[in-house]
Amino acid sequence: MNNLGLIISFLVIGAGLLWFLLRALQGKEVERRIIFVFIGLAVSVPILFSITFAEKASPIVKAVYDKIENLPDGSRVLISYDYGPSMAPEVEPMSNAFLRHSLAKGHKVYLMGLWATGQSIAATAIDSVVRREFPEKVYGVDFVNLGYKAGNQGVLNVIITDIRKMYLTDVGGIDLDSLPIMDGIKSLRNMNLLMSVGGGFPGIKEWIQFAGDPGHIPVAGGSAAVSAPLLYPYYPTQLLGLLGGIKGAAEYEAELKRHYPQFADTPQPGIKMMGPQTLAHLVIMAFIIIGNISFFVARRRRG
Amino acid sequence: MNGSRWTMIVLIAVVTLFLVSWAIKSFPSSGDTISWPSIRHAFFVTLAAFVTLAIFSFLYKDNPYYKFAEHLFVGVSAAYWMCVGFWSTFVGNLIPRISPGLSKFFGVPYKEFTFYYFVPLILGILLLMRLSSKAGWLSRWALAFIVGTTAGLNLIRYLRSDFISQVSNTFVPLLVQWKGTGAFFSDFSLASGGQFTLMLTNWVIFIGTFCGLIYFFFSKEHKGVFGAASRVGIWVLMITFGASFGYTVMGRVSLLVGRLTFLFDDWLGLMN
Amino acid sequence: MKRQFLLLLLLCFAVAAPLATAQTAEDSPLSGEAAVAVSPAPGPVSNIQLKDTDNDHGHSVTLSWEISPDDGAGLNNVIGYEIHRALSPEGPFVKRAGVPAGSHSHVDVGSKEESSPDYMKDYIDYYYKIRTITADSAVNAESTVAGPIQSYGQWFNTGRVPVLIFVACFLALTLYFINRAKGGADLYVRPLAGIGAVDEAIGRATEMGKPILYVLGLGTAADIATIASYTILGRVAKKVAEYQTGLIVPCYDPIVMTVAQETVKASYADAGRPDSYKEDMVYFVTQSQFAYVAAVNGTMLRDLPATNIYMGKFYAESLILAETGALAGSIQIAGTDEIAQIPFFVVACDYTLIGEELYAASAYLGREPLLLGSLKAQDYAKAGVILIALVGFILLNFGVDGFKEFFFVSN
Amino acid sequence: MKRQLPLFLVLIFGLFGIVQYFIPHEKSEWMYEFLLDWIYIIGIFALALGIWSLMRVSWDKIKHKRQNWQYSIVTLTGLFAMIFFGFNYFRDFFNSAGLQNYMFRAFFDHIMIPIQATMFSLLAFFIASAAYRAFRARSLLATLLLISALIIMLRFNPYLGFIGDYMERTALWLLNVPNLAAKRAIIIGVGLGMVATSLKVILGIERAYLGKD
Repeated sequence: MNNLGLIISFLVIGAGLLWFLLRALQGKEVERRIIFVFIGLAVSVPILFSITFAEKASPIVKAVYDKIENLPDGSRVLISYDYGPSMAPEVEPMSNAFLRHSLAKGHKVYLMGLWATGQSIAATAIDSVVRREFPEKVYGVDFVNLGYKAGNQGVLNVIITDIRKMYLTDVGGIDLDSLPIMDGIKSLRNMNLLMSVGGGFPGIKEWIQFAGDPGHIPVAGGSAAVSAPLLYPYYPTQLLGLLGGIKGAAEYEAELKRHYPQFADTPQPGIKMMGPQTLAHLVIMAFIIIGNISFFVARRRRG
Repeated sequence: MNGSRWTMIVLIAVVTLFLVSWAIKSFPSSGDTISWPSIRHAFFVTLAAFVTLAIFSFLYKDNPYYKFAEHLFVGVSAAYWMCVGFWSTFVGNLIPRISPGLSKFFGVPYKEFTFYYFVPLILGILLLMRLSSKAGWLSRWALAFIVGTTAGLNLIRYLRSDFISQVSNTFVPLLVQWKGTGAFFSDFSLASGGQFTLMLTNWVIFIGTFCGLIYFFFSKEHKGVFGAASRVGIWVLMITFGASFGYTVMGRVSLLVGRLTFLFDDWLGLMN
Repeated sequence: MKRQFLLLLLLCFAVAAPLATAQTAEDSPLSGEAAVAVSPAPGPVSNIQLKDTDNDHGHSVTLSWEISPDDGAGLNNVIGYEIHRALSPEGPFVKRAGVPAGSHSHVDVGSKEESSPDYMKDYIDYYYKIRTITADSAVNAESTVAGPIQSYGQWFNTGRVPVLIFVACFLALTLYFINRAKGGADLYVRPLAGIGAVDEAIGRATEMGKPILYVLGLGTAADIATIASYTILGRVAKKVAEYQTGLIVPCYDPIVMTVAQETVKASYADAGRPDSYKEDMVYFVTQSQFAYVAAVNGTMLRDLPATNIYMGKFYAESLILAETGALAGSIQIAGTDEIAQIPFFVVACDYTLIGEELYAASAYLGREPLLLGSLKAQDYAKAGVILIALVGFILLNFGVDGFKEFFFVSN
Repeated sequence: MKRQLPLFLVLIFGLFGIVQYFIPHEKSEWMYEFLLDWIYIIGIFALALGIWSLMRVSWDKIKHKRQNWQYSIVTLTGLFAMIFFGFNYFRDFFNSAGLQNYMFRAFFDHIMIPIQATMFSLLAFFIASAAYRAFRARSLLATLLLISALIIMLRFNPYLGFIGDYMERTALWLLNVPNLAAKRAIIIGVGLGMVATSLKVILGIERAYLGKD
């Protein structure tokens, strides 16, 4: 049913665009209402039929995926929740995907936040992702929520040498030394991978400057689309990979789904949001091309 | 005559659809009995869906349904802001400082009598003098107060936040520390952290800003070298405008996704 | 004469630069090698210096100290410091703040509200001591008591001298050129495409017998873009009055409406047709962004104005307005200083005044020497900015950082 | 008196607006906070003028049966209904007060919000039609506009994976570097224009807003 809807709507949109391309070759303009109809279709069809596109991870996203994939089982992975509710729709899919992937691979996951709001978002992630999808994982053994500490990059400056100078207990007040997951963890240097998800200050940039670089620890990140361009100069030397905006999230979700069949039914908000975006983009670009063709044809005719 | 008959038919169809939608949505899904809150809720969801469609109909052409939604929106929103302003600023801010009696009447806690709050009260009343043709000029005092104060405040605010920091950020090193040819030419791709790129980037920012400013010169003819720089300036501006436009497309599509999801899901219930 | 002015401007900067470099923010790196907490108490901090915080409204004291010998060295068990304050040397001391190990200073800021529990009164004596803390709350060390110190507000913020110098220089330039313009000097102003189009558009509207729609944007009455827009509206209204064309000015802000009414009325009087002015040419719609847009859109398609002029502050609605106007077939002239919206106007309108051109347009349309004079001052200031930037980066490339720091403005 | 006093007020308050920035003292802060409060309060009186204007224009339309006068009835109905619900405080009409009134909230949530969001979402359509109409290689400037927009849009379309990493970096560079330069030039220009215009207002050179007589 879905496939039928998809094929029909693609045929309609494709044939329509082709028709207007042919008209453009005769120098004819497209009426604006036609464009509106195409945009309407391009956005509503993917919503109605839950059309998603095969996303292919770009190298910068694939780098993050490969890193988690290639770490030996039982490696230590830290995920920092550096965002608040307003940024959540865009970056929460990323932190959830990181969390899923790390747990599925059997890594030990340490959650924390440089943003005060990150602490409760991390707690939500434990409820909605870990407890639901990985009921066998044990708190304190396979994962832990360290919570938020005030001090922005100052926190990193301290925990790069000694985590316990900042964190004596986890978020629930349990002594860190009583948690098996903390055995042998003295500082961030004992982590195999640091991941920061966010899009403001403090965020990925601070993780690079105050933890990754001084400690020679690999840093990966997920960032809102607005701030992603500012992080590209760090890739690939200081930042091993980056998920930028909904697109990055979708690519990662797709990569995860391809290799882990058990995630076939988990929600993929990133991929879902990309459907209408992609189609609308294509339609707009098609019309820009059509517009230019009819413009040049008409100009040549006029002499 | 034919046209108006069609109008009537469409109107009747729209009203019928509205009523049908209202009736269907009124039935609770879980088999409970129909209740006043569910009828009320169904009415408002249907109303929201209809005004949404009415606004979308504008894309085809101006029509009575758009006109209806537009005029309703204007009336309701004007009153909304007036009520919010009245309760939060007038009652919330002014009344508790000038009159214990009025505070009691409006049910707000009386703070303390502050003489200075009579100034905006008087200026506000002077502003209302506009309605009289004879004393209308008095309203200028209030306008002068507002324009003067905010002109001063704005001047400073803009200088502080944007202007001076933008000037000082233009100072960038145009030469990089030489670490050998290998390091310099290590990475040619743009947006990388390589030395070559860094230098190129700094040069482009500097020259771009410089030429952009030249474009904004008003009192000199744009001729010769000056004109060339100003042309480069407008090129940089155009490239930027194109990039911003392209970048915004993404965000705007998600707004439409939100509205269509409301129609398909909350109203029609098409998505499981 | 011109040159002297520029020299003066530069001289001012040169004099002030060393003043300002003295007050760069002190950085307090957090560092320290790790060590496991051990029981001996760390050494206390020493040499506590107290002073009233500079450039503030009072209610605040700045502390600085030399860190404990065991912070990052020695026993290496310090994790931070606690600041305690009292009204007498004997106490009782109250904890005010905690700072991480390695910190050398702290600003103790109290509330200025008497009702607040955190209220810090000015002009009374305060005493401070600093407790060095370790991971074990029982193990700590107290410093000697420092004080007394009084907090008070200042009457001049020295951190903002650069802004003051700038305003003074600019004021001087403006007054100078206005004076020159008054004296009859001929000031050249380059043509602005958008402004040339205004006259043409009014002529076209008259021929077609259609009105002109003037949108002042979403700014408040006091936004500078709106103020510039009033002036342009004034010129447009005068022309409109002369040609006897219709004018529609829907407003978003009630104060803007009031001001716009005054402006249009005055223009009609100027044009010698005070009787043609009608109060409902300029009317209020609503103070809700998209309701306003919906209404203006409707007006565009129903009254089919020959020309739409958008001048002022615009936000997301810019493209909705401009596209609807294009649909109605009107000539569109836009101008805004809202950077994010300029691209949409550039794409969808026939003429767009970019940023500063909007302000220049008001002067240009008037051709009054007074207004043109300030335009000249703006250009000289721009030249000054370019010059300063050039000097700045030359100095920076030779390793002199002080010049850049001069532009540091305290908040 | 009709013009001198307002100009004098503008000068005094304008200068204070500038001077207060350099005075950190409490007295200056106190004055500053008062002024901001006053502006808001005067704004309410202005809003009353606005509502009066809206009612008058609508009523005129209805009275003279101008084109589309029927819809003015809708405006006035919406206006009075909303005011009635918003001011129910006096009557205790429903059991909730003022802004919390059920109908007031419902009008806001189910009329204002949906229309507002829908108006906003029209942008998705308009951005497409504007792109179609304007992004044409008409002239050098238009071509620059077109090319840079296309590069950025390609960058954000995952289906065009062939553009590769290098292209993506070019797009990002475009967003970061020339973008920064142009914005800086505009901001500096706008800053100077603002200062100049403010000074002109404060000094009474720019006085169109005060009207005439």
